[in-house]
Amino acid sequence: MTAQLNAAWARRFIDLATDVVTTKRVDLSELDRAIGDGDHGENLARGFAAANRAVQESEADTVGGVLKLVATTLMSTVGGAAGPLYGTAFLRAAKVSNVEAIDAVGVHTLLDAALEGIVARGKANAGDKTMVDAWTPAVEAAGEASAAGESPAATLRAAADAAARGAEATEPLVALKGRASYLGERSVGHRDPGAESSALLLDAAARAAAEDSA
Amino acid sequence: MTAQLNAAWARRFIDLATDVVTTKRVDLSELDRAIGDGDHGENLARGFAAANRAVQESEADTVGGVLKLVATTLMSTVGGAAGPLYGTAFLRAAKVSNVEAIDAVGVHTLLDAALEGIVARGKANAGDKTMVDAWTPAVEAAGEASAAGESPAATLRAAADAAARGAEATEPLVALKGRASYLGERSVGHRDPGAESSALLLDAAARAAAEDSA
Amino acid sequence: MKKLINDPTNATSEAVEGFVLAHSDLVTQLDGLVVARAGGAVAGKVGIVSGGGSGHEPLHAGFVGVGMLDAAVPGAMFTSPTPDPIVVATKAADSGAGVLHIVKNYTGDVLNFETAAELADAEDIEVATVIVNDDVAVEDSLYTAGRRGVAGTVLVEKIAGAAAERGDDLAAVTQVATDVNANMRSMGVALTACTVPHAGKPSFELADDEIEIGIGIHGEPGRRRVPLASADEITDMLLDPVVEDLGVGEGEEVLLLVNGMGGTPASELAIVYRHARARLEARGITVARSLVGNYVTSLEMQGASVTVLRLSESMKELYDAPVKTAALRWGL
Amino acid sequence: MKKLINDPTNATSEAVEGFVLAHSDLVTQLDGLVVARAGGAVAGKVGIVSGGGSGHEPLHAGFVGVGMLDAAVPGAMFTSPTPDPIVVATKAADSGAGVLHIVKNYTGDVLNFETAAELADAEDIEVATVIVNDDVAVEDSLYTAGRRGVAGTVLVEKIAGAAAERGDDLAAVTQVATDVNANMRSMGVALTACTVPHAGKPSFELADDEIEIGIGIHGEPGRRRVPLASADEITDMLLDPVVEDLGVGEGEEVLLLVNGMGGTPASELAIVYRHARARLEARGITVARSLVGNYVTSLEMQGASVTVLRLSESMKELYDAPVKTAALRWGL
Ligand SMILES: Nc1ncnc2c1ncn2[C@@H]1O[C@H](COP(=O)(O)OP(=O)(O)O)[C@@H](O)[C@H]1O
Ligand SMILES: Nc1ncnc2c1ncn2[C@@H]1O[C@H](COP(=O)(O)OP(=O)(O)O)[C@@H](O)[C@H]1O
Ligand SMILES: [Mg+2]
Ligand SMILES: [Mg+2]
Ligand SMILES: [Mg+2]
Ligand SMILES: [Mg+2]
Repeated sequence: MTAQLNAAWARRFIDLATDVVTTKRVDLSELDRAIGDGDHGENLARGFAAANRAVQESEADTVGGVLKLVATTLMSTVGGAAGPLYGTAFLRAAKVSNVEAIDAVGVHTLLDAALEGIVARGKANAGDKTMVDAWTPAVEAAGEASAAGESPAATLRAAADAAARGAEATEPLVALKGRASYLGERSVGHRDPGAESSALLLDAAARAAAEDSA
Repeated sequence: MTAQLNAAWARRFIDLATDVVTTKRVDLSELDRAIGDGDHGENLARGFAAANRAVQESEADTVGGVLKLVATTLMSTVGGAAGPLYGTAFLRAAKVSNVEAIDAVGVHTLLDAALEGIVARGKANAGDKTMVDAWTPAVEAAGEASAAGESPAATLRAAADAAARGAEATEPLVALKGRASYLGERSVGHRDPGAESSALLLDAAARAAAEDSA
Repeated sequence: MKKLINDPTNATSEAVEGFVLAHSDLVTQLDGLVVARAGGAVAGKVGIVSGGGSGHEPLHAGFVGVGMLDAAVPGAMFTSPTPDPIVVATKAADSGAGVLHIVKNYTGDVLNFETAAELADAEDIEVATVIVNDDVAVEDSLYTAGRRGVAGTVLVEKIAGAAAERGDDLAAVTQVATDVNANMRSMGVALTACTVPHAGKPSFELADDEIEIGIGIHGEPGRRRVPLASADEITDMLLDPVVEDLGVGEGEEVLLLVNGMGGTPASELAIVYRHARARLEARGITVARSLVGNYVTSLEMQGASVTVLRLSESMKELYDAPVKTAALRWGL
Repeated sequence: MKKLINDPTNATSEAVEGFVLAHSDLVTQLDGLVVARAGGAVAGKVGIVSGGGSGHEPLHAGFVGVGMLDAAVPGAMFTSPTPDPIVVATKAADSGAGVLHIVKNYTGDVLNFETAAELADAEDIEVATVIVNDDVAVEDSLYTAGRRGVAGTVLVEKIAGAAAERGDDLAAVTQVATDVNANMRSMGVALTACTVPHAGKPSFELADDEIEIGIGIHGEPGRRRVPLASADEITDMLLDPVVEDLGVGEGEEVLLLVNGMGGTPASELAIVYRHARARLEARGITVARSLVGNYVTSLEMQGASVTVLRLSESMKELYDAPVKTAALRWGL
């Protein structure tokens, strides 16, 4: 079943994710500088470098096993708001994917669990101008794609594209949660850094899946 | 004896001196900024404003009486290096001019006493790049002019012009005294602020004398 | 960017190391950059732990010692620490009487301390938490992240620390900290931005004739940008909302804290203090205690904040109690 | 120029007023901005007076109190005070046992204190003077104004202050101050210039990648301009000439003072301290006492200085003695 996603996919996902947050480190921090404290790229680059190292050194052989390692490493290296939020997202995702391979429905379940984790910790609603605004449409798109019988790779692609649109759509919003909320109206016109990084991470997941099925 | 200088001259001198240090406040501080701490103009403007007020409020009717008041006021309002140095200069000048009027020889005696006061307090030698480098040629020129039978006004004019040349001649020197000495070789190429202000003060004295005899 | 640092990556760890070496009579360094009171937890005493992003020195490590914190957890520059070192600090502070976490109200700090508290609980350490949110520059509502914790944090740490030192139990110490937080408000101004080492450029741009009112302590922009004004005018812009929000008035006693943001000369803080005090007194408010200096900073930012704490007799007593830390010391 | 001031003309007087109000338990204000120890001269104790241009806060007013100065004389910004207030301070400090003037070696300070000492003598107050000249950045010779007095001044004030407090007579206190001065050297660096309020622009220009080694504390340029370097490299540039000039070596005990110029974050001072300490220890020198913070500043200048004081047993004892001032406090 080459179409299913396994631990190798998860490893490749984290590898690509590490690449992208490292490459986009300055851009992400620049977004955060505008409406936050300018460290989001730095935080994620530090965290994913550590997570990737941990994954490479481990023998985890389930999707959930890899993601759990990522979760605990992010939790203990990122700090700030993004650390616990992404940490919890990966932890919840790991819980529902502790199997050797997942199909398209499994992808949706995984993303849904991640979003639930973020909301459980951060208490943000959709429209509050946070990473939730990338994850919400992503989960929705993944639900539709998997229900329509798309492959796991196509399901992730749909989720990633929806997340990118969701990140862009944070620009006109007034922030109500996180550091950007202190700016009130002045947060309008800037993209939320966490929504942007979420879109980048989901894109990495989709690219890893596409390679896998190629 | 209209050619002699009296208390009215001394009052006019201080009035013009106050004018010039006020007008040149920024320029003098700018010179001091280059090789010192940038406060020379500020210090003198504060001090002479107070001295002029004191003179105007007093009934001093001898040259020395006016100059002594200036001395004590400068001493207690200028601070820094220039305060005690100018204070002592005026004090010594006052001591040798406690008469109703002074002639050209008296002008030389007065300037010589002022210079001796500066050297007694500051221990600088000619060539150390201090106000001494304005006063030394000034006293010399006054000596020559008075010996040649010039008027007090002409004697002061000769002194003022020599002081101006002396101030200019401090530019190529390496400072050995005062704050500029900390710069060593880096003080070269800058005019000493105290030498410059000394030239301005002597010019004010000469102008006051010229008006007097006009 | 001009800084006395080596590699930006090591700036925080080298600074903590230097701090601990310079104050080895007061503190010791544990895993994860945790700075703990020398000699370890005090038997029977409630432990007090605080922490948060670095760059606010002397907060928090400068307040570790007798009568104040048992341990401080410095995160990366302006970034909340992760749960692990918070757990290390919590264990170090616990002598069985429980530990109070003093947490500034930022999403990151709240979430990481929350996780740490859960982990500590799993190891049977009783943890209580007080969230400090004294910054009136930020609107407080159910639907937002709420007010930030800023300079007043030092007052919560001092007064709760004294309660713990005198032997109050965890519930009582928590109550004291809650009371202090409820009775104080702060507001700050930035004249210049600051530069986080790894960012390499200022956290926001400010024109030569502009100041940022309602600035946070992380180089995040403030409530509004206004033209540069006189110290007295700026002080009014800070103090008036503080007094109004706190609702303090005639006949009451307060502590007035004028806190420097790091790059402001002491003389300017004294000028702000002078006017703030006069303005409080003009309203019939007595300034019974004063603190003026750099306590909760934002690296080299130029600016200041004004904090007013409504004092009760018992708070005054606790504030006056001996303290022996690197940055606050009296009576010992 | 961005400053928390009102009219530049009143900046110093308002700052002193604010300072005295904030520390009314410790100090009181006399004529001419003189800040004197609350309660007046202590019977039988030698009085200690220091002063100089303002802009170096907490020097000197921040060190008035038990165990240190009896009175401080703030001049205009970066300008030595005139003799009159020095006389006021001297009278306030005198209880009949004489007064020590601690004077930083600047022509202006030296001359004005000299005049004040003469005036005090005329009123039968015995005055001794110690000129502080710890700055190795400046060549010392018979033919120049000699070395400047910089951050080490705080150590002379602390240690001589303790000697006076313990009851030493004027000759003995003067000897202690002379010993401290003879056994210490300092050197500073500026990363940025500072701006004197009435001048309105920086005291010198420094490119974005340049630093000024051997900076003075009055915004006067330093010994040489070099490219920006790492904290460790800069620390070496400061420490090595200090150690060499002092001739301190293996087996000796020193006090290491890392002083901030006003605008440098505490974390950066800790980084400098860390390396300076390691480098001293590598030479077999023991850092027995440490002081890290803003003690002798240049307004908002960014930079630091390193001071090394060779310690004797008696100096250590005096340094450790209780002190209760706004900026230095322990044991009380
Ligand atoms: N309550 C929240 N719920 C969901 N996401 C949040 C919340 N608070 C902050 N975030 C996200 O975290 C991002 C900021 O992360 P980061 O800069 O790493 O942390 P910090 O704000 O502590 O510096 C924001 O852009 C936002 O997407
Ligand atoms: N020892 C000295 N002898 C003579 N003149 C001196 C001496 N030291 C300084 N000066 C003069 O004082 C001037 C500086 O005065 P000012 O700036 O008012 O004082 P400060 O140096 O204390 O800031 C110098 O330019 C120099 O001419
Ligand atoms: Mg951030
Ligand atoms: Mg000067
Ligand atoms: Mg952050
Ligand atoms: Mg000066």
